[in-house]
Amino acid sequence: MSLNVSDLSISRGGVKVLEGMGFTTIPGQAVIFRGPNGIGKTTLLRTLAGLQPVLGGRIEVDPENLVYSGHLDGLKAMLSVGENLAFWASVYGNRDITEAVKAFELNKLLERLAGTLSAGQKRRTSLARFPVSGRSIWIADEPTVSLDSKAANMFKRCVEQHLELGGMAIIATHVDIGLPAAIEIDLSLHKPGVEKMRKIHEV
Amino acid sequence: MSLNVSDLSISRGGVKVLEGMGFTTIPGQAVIFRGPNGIGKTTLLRTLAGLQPVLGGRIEVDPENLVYSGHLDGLKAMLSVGENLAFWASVYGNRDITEAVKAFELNKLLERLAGTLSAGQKRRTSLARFPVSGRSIWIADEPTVSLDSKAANMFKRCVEQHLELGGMAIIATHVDIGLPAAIEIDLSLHKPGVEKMRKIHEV
Amino acid sequence: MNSLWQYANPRKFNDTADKILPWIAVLSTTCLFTGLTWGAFFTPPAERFQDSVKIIYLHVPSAMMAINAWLMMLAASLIWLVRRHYVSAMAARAAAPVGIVMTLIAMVTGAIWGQPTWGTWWAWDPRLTSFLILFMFYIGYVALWSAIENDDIAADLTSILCLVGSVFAVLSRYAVNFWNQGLHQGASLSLDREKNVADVYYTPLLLCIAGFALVFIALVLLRTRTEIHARRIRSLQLRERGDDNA
Amino acid sequence: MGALVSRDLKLAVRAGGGFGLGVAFFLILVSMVSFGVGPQGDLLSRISTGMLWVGAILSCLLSLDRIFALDWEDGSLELLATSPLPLELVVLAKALVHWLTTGLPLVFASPIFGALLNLEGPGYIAIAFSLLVGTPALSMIGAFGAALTVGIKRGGLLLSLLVLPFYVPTLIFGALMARTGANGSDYTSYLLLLSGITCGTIALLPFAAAAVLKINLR
Amino acid sequence: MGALVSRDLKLAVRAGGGFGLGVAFFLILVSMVSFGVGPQGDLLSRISTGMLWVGAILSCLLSLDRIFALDWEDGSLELLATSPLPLELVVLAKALVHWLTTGLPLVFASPIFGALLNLEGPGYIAIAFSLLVGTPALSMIGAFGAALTVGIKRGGLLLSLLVLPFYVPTLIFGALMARTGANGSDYTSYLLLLSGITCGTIALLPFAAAAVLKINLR
Ligand code: HEM
Ligand SMILES: Nc1ncnc2c1ncn2[C@@H]1O[C@H](COP(=O)(O)OP(=O)(O)OP(=O)(O)O)[C@@H](O)[C@H]1O
Ligand SMILES: Nc1ncnc2c1ncn2[C@@H]1O[C@H](COP(=O)(O)OP(=O)(O)OP(=O)(O)O)[C@@H](O)[C@H]1O
Ligand SMILES: [Mg+2]
Ligand SMILES: [Mg+2]
Repeated sequence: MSLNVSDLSISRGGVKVLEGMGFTTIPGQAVIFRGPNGIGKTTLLRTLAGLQPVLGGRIEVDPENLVYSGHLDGLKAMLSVGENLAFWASVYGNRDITEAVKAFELNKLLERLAGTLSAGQKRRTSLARFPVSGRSIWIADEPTVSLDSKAANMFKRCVEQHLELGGMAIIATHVDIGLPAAIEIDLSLHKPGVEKMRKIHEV
Repeated sequence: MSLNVSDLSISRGGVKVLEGMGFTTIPGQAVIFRGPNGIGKTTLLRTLAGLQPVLGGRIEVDPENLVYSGHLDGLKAMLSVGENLAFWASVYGNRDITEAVKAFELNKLLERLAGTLSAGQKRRTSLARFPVSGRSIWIADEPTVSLDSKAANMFKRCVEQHLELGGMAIIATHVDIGLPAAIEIDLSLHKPGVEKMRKIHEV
Repeated sequence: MNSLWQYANPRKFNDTADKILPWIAVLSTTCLFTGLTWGAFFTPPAERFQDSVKIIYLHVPSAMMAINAWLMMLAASLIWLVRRHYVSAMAARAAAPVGIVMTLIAMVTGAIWGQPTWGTWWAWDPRLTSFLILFMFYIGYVALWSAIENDDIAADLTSILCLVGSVFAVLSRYAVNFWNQGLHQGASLSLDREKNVADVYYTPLLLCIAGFALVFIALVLLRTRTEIHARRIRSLQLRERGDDNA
Repeated sequence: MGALVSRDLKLAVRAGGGFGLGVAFFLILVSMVSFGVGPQGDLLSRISTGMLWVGAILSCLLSLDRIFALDWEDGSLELLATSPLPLELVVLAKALVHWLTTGLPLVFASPIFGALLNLEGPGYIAIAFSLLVGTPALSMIGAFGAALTVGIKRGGLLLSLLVLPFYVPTLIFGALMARTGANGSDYTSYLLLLSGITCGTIALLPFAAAAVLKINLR
Repeated sequence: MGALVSRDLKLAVRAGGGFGLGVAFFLILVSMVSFGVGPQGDLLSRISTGMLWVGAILSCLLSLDRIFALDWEDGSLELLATSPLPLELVVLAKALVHWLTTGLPLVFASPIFGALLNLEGPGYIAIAFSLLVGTPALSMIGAFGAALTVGIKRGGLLLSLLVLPFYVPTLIFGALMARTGANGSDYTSYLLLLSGITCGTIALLPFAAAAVLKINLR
């Protein structure tokens, strides 16, 4: 069930961007990655999701437990919000989208075509894919971009509830999401060549 | 030189989204629009920039003074950062991009193809178009999305400097940009049908 | 000698290439020079083709090399996909433009030959047609290489393209035979050569073929070496870039 | 996979790129050929089956870049690749939708367009039958090409360039089958060859395409 | 406008979609026609000028969606519309780049492809000349069509459908001019008509296209 990363190094575009990463997540635990622009947050999350090859080290996880969401929304402009969510639900073998709709207060938008939403409304719809997937490890890249404070709070509560039920969340962000119990990992410590001690973040 | 808006109403996708907007900006002044997702910030900024027709009311401004930047970055993936900026400079009749490069610390990225930048690096490049344009009224839609705190600060200082030199800035944002002297306008007050008094924001 | 794979080490490859390139260059020039002069000046004109027969010394070797270059790319692609040796990816990339040039030479000399003999620059003979198709595969391969920024991704994609493409190239050859079985221009010609002129034309032709093969090898070695250097420069630039990511 | 097929069909219909578009393009192409060649009936009749096949290939080509590019641009492809659906099935579903929206309508429309080009009597069934058997291969090969070029912005022309040589065997056997049929001869051998190609591509290319997609997503 | 032209040329070359691609597509198309129609030289020779023109139109079509769609997707078009550059000039620059990368290379390549289709002697100059005069109109009309469909995701097929009818006059006069030339007759009248169309489109369509773009940007 858990995610176990040891001595991971990753590269992007032929350049090593992070090295010596290690951490473990157990059910109920969230991990938050921080670090300046271009440090490698997106690359790391894509690697965890299995989209990119690892350069060195190991990632131990059952890919069946993962669900990933990146910088892009992945919404079909010509489908309604409800249809978008229902599609992802059936891809993940679920039927029910009502909980996700409630968590992100999408009921009023359900019939709207995704192409006619504002930036924040799109983001909300795309985040609703997490609960819809029914998977236990959520990987989210800057989830609260473009969200107003109310919507950011919806996301926070949704994650908290997921953690309570024994889920895990791995989030990269620049702003504060409001999960005080989460492990925060500063990726600047894992920049290749940084001399500072690289303690392995353990839970 | 200034921007004068009175009794403006605008619509998006056939629905009226804001009404009774009015404000004036004079040189050295910034205006910040706030409001929840979907209230109409993007629509308003696009209308000010002349991309959308007004439904009612007036916008008095010389379009020659405006420069607009939206949710999208408008970068060419196959051009380097320097080439991207140089292109926009020559469209706006300028030659010099060194100041903008300095303001957003892009010198190390200058030779990189824009397609190989991280989300925040792209955003920084796209914001550098403001100083490059040499125009006096900057219209920015959620400029600090994906930026780390250091880069957000670069933007803040760049705007401050622009204001000091007699420029104006009109910004829509969900997060705090750090311009205490700016006029903040809460767009929820201008939602059609909201009964509350609609005072005209004056400078 | 340990294993052939040691030459897949870029540095070792470069050293070896540096050593043997001059020899190959000298050898290929000798072969080509002897073969071409012999063929051009010291063979009798054929009864049906007059002097135009001499174009055979360019046409046949380049046609053979055009096909061999693709076969070499196929082998190199397989090696890259299975063993991940960088040199093989670069060699495949290096061979493609040489192959294009060889195909072009074969088609142009063929066209020049065709004008006096068949009375036309081009006919949809199965052999010529399959060469045209080969040419298209080459162009697609090179176009894909040059359209992709990232070297590793480009190497992976083009090697899969080369594999799948080879299957379809063979299929096309087969299909073209069905499509145009009526004309048979090529056959009468080769009969002609084997029956009447084999002895006189054969030795210089062999020399020319050897010369072309050596030129091909030399060019591929040279281009692979250049590619290795270019890659090294690129990776040095990238390493430098590693610091300014912030 | 069913969900993906029905979603993509829905999208194809809503985006105005549904079943009619390929047919309409085909129609216009056929008239272009008449304009270009001139109105001689006998000439048109001799080139009709060939032109119908070339037209089918072109209307396939023009819609190929929709197979993956949209999903790539809006990030859905990344999400699909991390979803429980195997990429091979994704490729198959995409090729199927492409065929349903492009190839299949052509099968039904081809006899009508044959009439525009003075096609001879027995040719009507032969052309429709050859298209029915051959167009699935076109969609499948096209999906492979689209997967190869998915990372390249607006690679439409490059995609056509890559894919067209792959279409040669299908085109040759398809057009031969239709031409033989139009002459009233027996076309079983071509039919067998054509179906062999179609089955082979459907059996093998999804794997190649999925591998290529994975590489492109890196 | 110069900056835009040079930027777009640079992009066309870097994206691997430079000058050669259209020509290569043209080449493949010509061979496709032969594969479809069969290898009979006399037949091919009779349809050669027409097919060359149809091929030119198709390789234009396949690259049309690059004219505005990329700039639309990444937001540059919005930024260009709010910039000091008038949209009419933007349209002109885009059409010019399209012609330089697609139409002009075809002019030079057409005689070679004529040889593949057994074109007759005097036809070589006539086909190249007719393409030189006619292709600018194709690019300009195409830019207008691209502006019309810019808001539609992957509207490639719809775009072709919209644009093809507009191409008919150019195609008819162009192909007539080339065919007359290949027969060794005098084609001045067709030349005049063709240049009339080209001049007219260049003079008027930029305004229409700019208006359409403004509407689409709303
Ligand atoms: C543009 C056109 C032509 C192309 C693409 C072409 C291509 C080829 C190819 C692929 C081969 C086979 C090489 C090999 O595997 O050994 C070949 C061989 C040959 N070609 Fe051509 N050819 C063309 C025109 C001609 C013409 C016009 C003639 C003479 C009239 C000609 C005479 C020959 C001869 C004599 C051989 C060697 C025969 C043999 O090894 O069986 N070719 N050509
Ligand atoms: N497609 C690409 N090709 C080559 N290099 C890339 C590519 N994408 C990103 N990079 C580089 O890799 C490094 C890591 O990028 P990444 O996107 O992971 O950063 P990030 O931490 O997510 O930044 P941000 O906070 O700006 O999103 C950066 O230096 C970036 O410039
Ligand atoms: N293309 C469109 N067609 C129709 N309606 C739209 C379109 N884009 C946005 N809308 C609707 O218009 C309203 C205003 O949208 P707008 O994008 O201006 O909001 P916003 O304040 O910028 O929101 P955000 O903070 O999420 O970016 C919203 O209700 C939105 O759903
Ligand atoms: Mg990122
Ligand atoms: Mg907005």
